[in-house]
Amino acid sequence: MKIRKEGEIEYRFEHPDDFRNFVRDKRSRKPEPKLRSAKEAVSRFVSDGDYLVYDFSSLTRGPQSLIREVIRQRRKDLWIGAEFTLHESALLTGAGCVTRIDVGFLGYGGYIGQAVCEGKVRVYDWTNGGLALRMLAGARGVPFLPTRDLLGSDNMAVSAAKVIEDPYTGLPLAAVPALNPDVAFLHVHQADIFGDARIFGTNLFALEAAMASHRVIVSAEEIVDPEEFRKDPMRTTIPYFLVDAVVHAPFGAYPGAMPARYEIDLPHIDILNGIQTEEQMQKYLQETVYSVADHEEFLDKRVGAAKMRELRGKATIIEGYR
Amino acid sequence: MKIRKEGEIEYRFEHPDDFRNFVRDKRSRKPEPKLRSAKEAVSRFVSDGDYLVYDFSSLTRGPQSLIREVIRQRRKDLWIGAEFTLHESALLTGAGCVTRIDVGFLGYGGYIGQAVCEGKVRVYDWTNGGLALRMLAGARGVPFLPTRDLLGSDNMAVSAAKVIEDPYTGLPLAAVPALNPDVAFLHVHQADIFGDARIFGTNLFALEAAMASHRVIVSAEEIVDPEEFRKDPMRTTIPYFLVDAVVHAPFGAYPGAMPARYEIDLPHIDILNGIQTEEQMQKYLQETVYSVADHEEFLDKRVGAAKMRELRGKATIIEGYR
Amino acid sequence: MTRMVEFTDTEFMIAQGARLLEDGKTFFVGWGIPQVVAILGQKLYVPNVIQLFEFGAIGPQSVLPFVRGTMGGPQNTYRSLQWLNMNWAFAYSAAGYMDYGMLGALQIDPYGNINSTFLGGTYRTPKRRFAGSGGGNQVASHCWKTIIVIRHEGRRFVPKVDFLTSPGYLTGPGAREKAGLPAGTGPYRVVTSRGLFGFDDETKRMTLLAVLRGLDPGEVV
Amino acid sequence: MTRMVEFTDTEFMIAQGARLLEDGKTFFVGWGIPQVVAILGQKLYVPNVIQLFEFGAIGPQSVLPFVRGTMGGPQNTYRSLQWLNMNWAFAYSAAGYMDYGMLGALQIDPYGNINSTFLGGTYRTPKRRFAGSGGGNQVASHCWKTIIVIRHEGRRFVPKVDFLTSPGYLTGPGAREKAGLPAGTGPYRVVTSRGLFGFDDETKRMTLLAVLRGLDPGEVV
Repeated sequence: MKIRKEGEIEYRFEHPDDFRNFVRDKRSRKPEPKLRSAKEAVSRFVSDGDYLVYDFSSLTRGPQSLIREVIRQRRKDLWIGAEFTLHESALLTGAGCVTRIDVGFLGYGGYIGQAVCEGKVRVYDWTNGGLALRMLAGARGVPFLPTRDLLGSDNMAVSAAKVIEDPYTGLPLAAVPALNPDVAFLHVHQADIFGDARIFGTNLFALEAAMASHRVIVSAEEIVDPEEFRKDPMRTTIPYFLVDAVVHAPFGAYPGAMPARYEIDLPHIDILNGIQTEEQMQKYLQETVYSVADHEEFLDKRVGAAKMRELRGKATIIEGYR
Repeated sequence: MKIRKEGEIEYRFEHPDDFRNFVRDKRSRKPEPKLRSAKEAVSRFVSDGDYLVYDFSSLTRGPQSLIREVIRQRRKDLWIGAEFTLHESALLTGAGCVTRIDVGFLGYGGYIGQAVCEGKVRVYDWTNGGLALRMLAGARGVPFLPTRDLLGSDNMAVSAAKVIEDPYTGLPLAAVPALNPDVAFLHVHQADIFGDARIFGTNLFALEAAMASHRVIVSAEEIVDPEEFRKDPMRTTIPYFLVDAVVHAPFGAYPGAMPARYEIDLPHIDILNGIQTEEQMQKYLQETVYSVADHEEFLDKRVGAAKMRELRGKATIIEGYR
Repeated sequence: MTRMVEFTDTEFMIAQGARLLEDGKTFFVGWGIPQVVAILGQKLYVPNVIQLFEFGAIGPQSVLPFVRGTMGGPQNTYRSLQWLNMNWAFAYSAAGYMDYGMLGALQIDPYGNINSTFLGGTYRTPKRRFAGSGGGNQVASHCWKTIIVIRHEGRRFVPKVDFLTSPGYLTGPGAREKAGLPAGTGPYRVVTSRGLFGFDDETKRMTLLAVLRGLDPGEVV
Repeated sequence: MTRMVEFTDTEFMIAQGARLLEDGKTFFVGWGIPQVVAILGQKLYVPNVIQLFEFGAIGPQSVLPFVRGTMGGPQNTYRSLQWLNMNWAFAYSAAGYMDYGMLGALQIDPYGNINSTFLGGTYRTPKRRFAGSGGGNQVASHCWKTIIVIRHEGRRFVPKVDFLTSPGYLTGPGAREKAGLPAGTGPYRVVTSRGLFGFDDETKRMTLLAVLRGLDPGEVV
């Protein structure tokens, strides 16, 4: 049982031995080709009721093409954990995919706020630091980690964080439970067919999420030769044996930006920010998700070569992203 | 008071608020030139009775020139914390600098083993994982971190690790106390005059140690332009505001190897491994440390250009070290 | 003759906030207006300020144009000293390396407790739901001095916040320490569109420090 | 005719150990002889084994010449999948990603508890002091199956180890779990210069599996 209840509060928690058993029995260490279409990857590794995490946001390096595929496949009752869940939460809620959200930072626009007020979706406030630490605990195989924040705030009361006493000083500390999601989405700059992956720039909790999750789907702007990774091990963000599927997804972060590859599409973001009503939401989903077969058709028919060229041209800050 | 006693056991521990106060009041955030001679850096930042940590070992990227300077300045009553304390512990003990050692891995050669048996130096066994976790706790500003090892072993009994109960599962966990050393030595490939530093290859706990320590001395094979760091932030191991002094030390890891720069000097290592008696130890210290004024004279008179050329030539594995 | 320059409330807040930055110090910068304050401050007054962002950018020198609402894009990650991740970013603040934190807020109470989660109703059935903490809770918990930037509207200054998202002085003197938060930390300044507030050393309650020229204190408090 | 090849006890142990490696699995490799076993095994039998070292090398393909006694040098860090640090290395094992661990030992008891810290006397005044755990305690605690490589000498096989450095089955069935160690882990094989040992599923005590050809079990047990 991976969902715990404490009064009003539900939280995802798995005994570390149960997660370890899954890692031993179900995760392959063999270098096997894992290149899949988004359709295959999502249908195989994302089930109704799953707990889903992803790295970064709808504005920056978010796995937007994978999230659109989840919507296209009309997954139900997902629980998402997101430090920055910006438009993702609104779209997934509008599509009826999500019933619970651990945040983080919940935004934007009127739609998701309204959905929370109407009880369409339940939000649990863990804070960004709390979620990052839960993921680190999940990756380190410990059931909790302690921290000197959350204390004294109402986030303690609405999450399953607990106050514990430090055995060395007697200080009150906040303990947060490990998080071991069913599936993690990571959109990266480069990956090979086995799953080795590179992110350029900062990340929120990419390696933590890959280690702590049952399944990991990597979508990559570019597929590179596996030899590239062994030649430059300092640049590997995720090694292949943590990855279950690799999806080649150029412009996979669209309409958000992929640092040093393409800029954010602001007019499109303004449309997203403007979504207030159910009608506007369903119209947007119809146009951008349901009415196209896949990401390739989306780019071809809804974005277009000219726009992609324009956004690539706007990505003028390259320094350091390699 | 930074030393705690529990029966037979002594351990270094500082209340996280005390360490935070030091960081607020005594550590500068200003980009000031910090280039110092090893003599200046050690005399200013290493005092008798200090707790000293360093990253890696006498065989690989260890701060050997700084350790020789500590011996030359005849520091007393040092306590060292080292995951791999190989010849360092023997030399520092032989020179009468060290009275306590937290390990880790204690080696090599007969001398240090004999010194422990004779009670010349006290050893506390925390294990490598335990020391790395203590350092992470110190860097994260929490008084302890939990782990699922040490449990059931005699290391629990001879260190100040404690068994605690996990608030989520009731599992027994080992808690290790935060470690906030007085000073950390880090030998790096590149640094700038402000203290920004790069290590190529793996490290044991370089960033943890730099954040968790009161003072940080970086010795660098090469001094580079500060602009290099801002152009490539993914490659920064330590940012300047964690560093108190920068020492330019080519061959600073000698007789150990500096990955991709020079290989280990095996004949010299064999001499170190062969040290058994007090007489052999004092002879070695006289020749390699006391009889030379500084690292530059050591390289010039005791190593020599030909040997350095030879060791540079042997460093044929370059791939990935950049 | 003097030249007249018109400015909006928001511009005034941003300008005020930028003047509070101290050079050669570290600032943990929250999402939104604080980002703009930090950019302005670094360009005008404090070239050697070290900005830190929760998404892992250590010491960036942000460039314009700054894309509204973004965090973690190349613009405010540019020319960092170091690129890491969120757990490391909060390690810097938790270990005491962050001198200042700067946050926006929906509501604030006399002890500087911040609400950025919801307004009205209950947590489960709020009247209006907002972003929530993001990393604000960690910033307000860890940083030595927290600066809060907030619009000067009566409904934002309340005796009790609807939800305590990020801790101020909680219930008063000693309450932060009693809760286990790092000692010696807490709210430092509140910058509004009309004035500047501090906190009384004894009572830990907000006190007026300065008002916008042309207004009298009565219009501010 | 058959060709005679002489080998030393150590060479035999190394060869035996190398045959135990399983391809396509992960191995946490301890200091010393296990490093040599891993190199031999990867070159001879198991190209797709993923080696992991506590100093942060994930999946290296070590090259020769291997410098005796070194750990973390370029030779056994070469062509890694990823270079990290010690806390990350032990996260991989703690989270269950390490199928096998391989360690040397000074002493071993019937439950596979390992001593690598001291021999004789007491902890404070030992007769002989050795390296201690290094990362061996974490390897023996986290990895699913631990393989121990040890010289076959009577004084090394003892009813009770002088110091329990790295946990085997502790006092017997269920003891590891009771102590809080990850469930389902423990010693798997003991490779000596004369034979191969396993552990009884029921009693968790060491049992002889095979002996060096030419010896009879009496010479081994």
